[in-house]
Amino acid sequence: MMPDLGKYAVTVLSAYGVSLVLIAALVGASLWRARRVRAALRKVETRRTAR
Amino acid sequence: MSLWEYANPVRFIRLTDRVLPALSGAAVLCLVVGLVWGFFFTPDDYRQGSTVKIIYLHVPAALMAINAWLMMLVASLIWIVRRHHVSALAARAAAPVGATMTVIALATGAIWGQPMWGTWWAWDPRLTSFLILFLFYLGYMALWEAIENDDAAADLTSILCLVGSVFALLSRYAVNFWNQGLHQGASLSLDAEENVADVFWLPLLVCIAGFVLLFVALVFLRTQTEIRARRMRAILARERMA
Amino acid sequence: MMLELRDVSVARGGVPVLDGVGLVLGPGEAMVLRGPNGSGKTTLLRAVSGLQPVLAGEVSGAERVAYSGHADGLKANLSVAENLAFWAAAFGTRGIEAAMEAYALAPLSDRWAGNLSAGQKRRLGLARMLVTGRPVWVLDEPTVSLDAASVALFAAAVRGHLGAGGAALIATHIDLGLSEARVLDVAAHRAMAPLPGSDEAFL
Amino acid sequence: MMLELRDVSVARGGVPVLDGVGLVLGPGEAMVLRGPNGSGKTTLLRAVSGLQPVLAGEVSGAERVAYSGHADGLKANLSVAENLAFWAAAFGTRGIEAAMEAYALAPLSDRWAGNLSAGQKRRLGLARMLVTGRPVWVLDEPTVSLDAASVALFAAAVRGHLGAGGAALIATHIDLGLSEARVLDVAAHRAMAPLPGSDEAFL
Amino acid sequence: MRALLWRDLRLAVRAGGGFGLGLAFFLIVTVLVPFAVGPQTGRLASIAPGILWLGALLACLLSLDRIFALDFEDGSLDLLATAPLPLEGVVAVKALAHWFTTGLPLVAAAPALGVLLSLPGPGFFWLFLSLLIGTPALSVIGAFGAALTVGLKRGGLLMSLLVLPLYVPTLIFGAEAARRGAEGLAVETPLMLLGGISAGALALLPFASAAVLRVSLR
Amino acid sequence: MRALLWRDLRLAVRAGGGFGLGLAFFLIVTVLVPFAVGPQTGRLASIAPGILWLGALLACLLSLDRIFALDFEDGSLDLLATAPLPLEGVVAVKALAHWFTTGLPLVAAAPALGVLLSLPGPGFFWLFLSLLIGTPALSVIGAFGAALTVGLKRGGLLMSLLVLPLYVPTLIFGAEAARRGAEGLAVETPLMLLGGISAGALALLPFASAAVLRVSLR
Ligand code: HEM
Ligand SMILES: Nc1ncnc2c1ncn2[C@@H]1O[C@H](COP(=O)(O)OP(=O)(O)OP(=O)(O)O)[C@@H](O)[C@H]1O
Ligand SMILES: Nc1ncnc2c1ncn2[C@@H]1O[C@H](COP(=O)(O)OP(=O)(O)OP(=O)(O)O)[C@@H](O)[C@H]1O
Ligand SMILES: [Mg+2]
Ligand SMILES: [Mg+2]
Repeated sequence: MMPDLGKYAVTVLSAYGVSLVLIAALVGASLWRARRVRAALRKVETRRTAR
Repeated sequence: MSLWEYANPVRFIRLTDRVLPALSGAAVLCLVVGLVWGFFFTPDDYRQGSTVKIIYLHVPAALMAINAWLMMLVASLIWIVRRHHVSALAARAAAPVGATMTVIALATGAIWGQPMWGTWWAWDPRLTSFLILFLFYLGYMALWEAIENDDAAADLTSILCLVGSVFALLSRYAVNFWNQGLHQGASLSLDAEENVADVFWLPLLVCIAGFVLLFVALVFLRTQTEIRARRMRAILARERMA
Repeated sequence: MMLELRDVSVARGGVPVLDGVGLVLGPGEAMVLRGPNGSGKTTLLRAVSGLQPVLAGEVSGAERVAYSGHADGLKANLSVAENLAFWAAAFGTRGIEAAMEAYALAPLSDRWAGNLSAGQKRRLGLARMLVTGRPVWVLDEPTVSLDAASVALFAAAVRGHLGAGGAALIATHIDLGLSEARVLDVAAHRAMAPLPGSDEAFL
Repeated sequence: MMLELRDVSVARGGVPVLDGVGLVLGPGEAMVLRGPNGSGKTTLLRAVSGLQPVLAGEVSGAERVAYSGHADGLKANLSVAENLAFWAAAFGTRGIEAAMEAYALAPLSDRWAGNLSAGQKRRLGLARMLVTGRPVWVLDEPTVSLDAASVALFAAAVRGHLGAGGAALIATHIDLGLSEARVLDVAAHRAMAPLPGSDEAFL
Repeated sequence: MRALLWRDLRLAVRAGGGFGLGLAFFLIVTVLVPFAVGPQTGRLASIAPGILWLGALLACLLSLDRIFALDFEDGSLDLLATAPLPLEGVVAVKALAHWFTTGLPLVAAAPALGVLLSLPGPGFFWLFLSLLIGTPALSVIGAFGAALTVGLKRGGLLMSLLVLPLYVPTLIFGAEAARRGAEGLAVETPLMLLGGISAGALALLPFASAAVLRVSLR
Repeated sequence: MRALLWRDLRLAVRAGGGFGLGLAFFLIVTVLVPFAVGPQTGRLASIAPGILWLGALLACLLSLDRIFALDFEDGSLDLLATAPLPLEGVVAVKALAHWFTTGLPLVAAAPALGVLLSLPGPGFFWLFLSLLIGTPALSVIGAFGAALTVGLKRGGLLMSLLVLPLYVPTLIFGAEAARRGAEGLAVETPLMLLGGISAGALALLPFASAAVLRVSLR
């Protein structure tokens, strides 16, 4: 299955690894903050309408 | 309905909520297809060996790094001229995405440079101007963080974005003047003789599409978050007042 | 009419603090702003001076205003006379003697402003108003740190200014000895409803 | 006896300003310092707190003093509660609720200190005295920028402190509503003759 | 306007000798370089023009730090903004005062410091000229950065972060001109480009800075 | 004491991200060096350890600027001096907080920046180690300089002037160790001397700084 990367295996894999980790981190951080802010806003809004 | 209508925060959230699932689905699909295609099903280059596979990350990331800045520039202009809050927040939301793309381009380039040029880093104009672009991203984000008042922050950062764009362009020419490069020329142009062969070209296109979609989806999501955060601050401020 | 506010609303830090403030100051008139701490006096005065935009309403006469805030704008490394002379030049007037006289600053004239006591600094800050040549004085708690004699000097200076056809808008918590001044309590204008603020779009 | 000054002389910027000041504060006693601007009140209070040396005479009890000057020592980037908690920790006491209560700061507790109005900042600065746990309060113009309600809070806080056996030495130009306090006019102690100061050797 | 220039110059000269401090910083950095990179003459000579330009740039940057901040803190900036002076003029005058007190001394001192780093003979004149043309741009760009960060606590370092990337083109052309001069190559192109940057920055940036200041004062 | 450390760290992190700014300054100075001296790899490699040390030193210096000044301006220093904390401890804690927020990040980032300047392979470890040993000395020496200039307007630049000469021995031994390491020579002697300087500075300077502070507050 794995293609033969030859002598550059480490190079190619580390490039893919670094990039995918960075993208995952960016997406993860965005989603995490989105969820947190959404929840916080909901709390504030329910408190406001409750009054 | 003119385009400006979408600049209303509520309408923006409603609209993007509707398109976000499809958008992120398409982004993931393109990325997976493009990267899998590129990684598993393309041949090695006769000179660069398997390292060509890095191109599927490197080039789209590099393109998006520049395009993100352009998008921020446009959004800043819209804020300055029309004062649509959403565009200011969209610029803010795009900056970390652009910065990450710059880092990816730099990192994959550096990793690629090690076998190809025998060095991690060379002061090639293209590479150098990317580093400068990264510094601009850093400064822009730091300024947003440093100012409390949202409108003042939007004003100041958009002026910084304008001035910074001019200087980034100047730097690009200055760097070109300063050092001749090692880096590949633009081979995406359609007419050139030494165009990348079709086997590399098609998956690369898919990857670029994936990165563009990912960028748009992330900017939508992050802009929504910024809007919500801003709304929360506004409500809390009112409560404090009462 | 030297200064007029029509239905002015102002915000600080994105929060509306005052709403529907209206006032008219003619030549020779003084008005005292009162209101508890944090009610928005400073904010209103900054808006009147054109330092910050108003949320709603209109201010006419902002270009006639000389503003003096909580900070005195003194340079610690310039002498008292130099500080005053600079502001005279910046406002395109000349002659600082009258101002030095009015606040009994002559004996301090060669001292560096940084080496004055709190009340002396304040007196220098107030003397600045006299060299601006502007007809409307906007003063934010002018008598902070002043002793009784200096408060009297201040009251005399304001009276002189009013007598010469000027106007004054003064925020304060204590009695200035200006019995002729009208009083506006900003607490009555506290902003309650959400206003068309800068974050209106988000509410 | 909580604080005693015997024949104290103080200088500012190398110039002697006060001479032969003596006072004794016992538990539950308050004293108000009066005197025109530049007469040396701030200088005396700094000497009493041990921030600057006296030229002559003796101060006993400086280690019991909590000092509050013209500046409030607030960090703009810390919240009101954080500012207060820091000072409580620095002075080794705990619990800031009572202090917040006493100056009606509870509603502001999460605000950054930099975003308060002048009077609110001052209230926070005064609340700091309550968390020091020190028996002698030395206050330099504490009521600057305070509205009437806040001045009353301050007077109540001082009374409470005195009632608990503390003492207070307060420089002010305005009336604090502390009728029980003795008054010392520093103008009477103005330094006239050249004193044995640090530049004595050159005279 | 003239009064403002005078005041700023006077303050710079008085404030604990703010006048000479940029210069002294420049001197010290230049002196530290041989300690850091080692004393070999050839190596030093080859990096001398660049290091001198970099040193001048950093000295400029540091002294710029508080160009508006001090005025903001003591309330003068509020008062200046309500005075009948156009804010663009205020910014330009302040940048000019900064150049007089920092840029000009640096320009004058650079050749002397060149000796310490064994700058080759022909390099002296071109170093001097490129600094003379380039430092005004450093001052106005710096004033823009200072205006952006006025009123922020710890603005100093943030300002460096914002300003340094903006300095890149000036530095490249300036150092390139000095280096080429030292090596006896043609210097016209970089000098002309440097002049272009200076002229452009002088003409346009005060407007951006004034706009930024207005926002910061709100 | 612990509260003070926490407060200073919190302020550094909050105040517009003061935390990362020293780092950013370091990054930018490193990036500017090639623009100034030219892009030739060999030349850059030969000056890399020295320039990185110099850059770290400057970043440290600049961020140190307001270690006491901010506290002085808002009156906190007066209050701290009357609090039941020994002033020596206050100084030491403030220097420590400065090292945590500036020195440590610089140490961590230096190897990454070494790549940009083509630092030779073996140099990375020694650069890291010499910075790790040397930066604490930079923080305490800097705190001494900051104490000397507290209360002076425009003290920032004057402080640089006072502190830079004091930094010379640290810089010499630190850069020497990094340079020798990069060239594959023996590094023990300079490293030990560097360690000696750090230890001595840490042990003695807080007392001097506290004495100086007491005088400045008068
Ligand atoms: C670290 C640094 C690097 C950066 C910042 C960088 C930047 C860029 C950018 C901006 C592009 C897009 C340009 C365009 O399409 O016009 C690009 C494309 C490319 N880069 Fe790099 N690069 C780096 C290192 C490398 C290395 C080491 C190699 C390989 C030896 C490489 C090979 C390529 C190739 C083959 C392309 C595609 C060319 C094309 O689009 O026509 N890059 N790079
Ligand atoms: N920089 C700021 N950012 C955000 N909010 C602020 C800022 N400064 C003041 N505020 C808030 O705005 C409101 C109005 O403040 P303002 O300074 O106008 O009050 P003031 O009437 O002048 O009070 P004082 O008598 O205490 O001076 C207050 O609630 C205050 O907490
Ligand atoms: N930093 C300084 N250097 C030199 N002289 C000073 C300094 N600060 C104050 N002075 C002078 O010392 C004298 C006493 O000042 P001090 O501040 O003690 O007066 P004060 O009684 O507190 O006045 P105020 O009521 O105005 O606060 C004054 O004449 C003043 O001008
Ligand atoms: Mg006020
Ligand atoms: Mg006083």
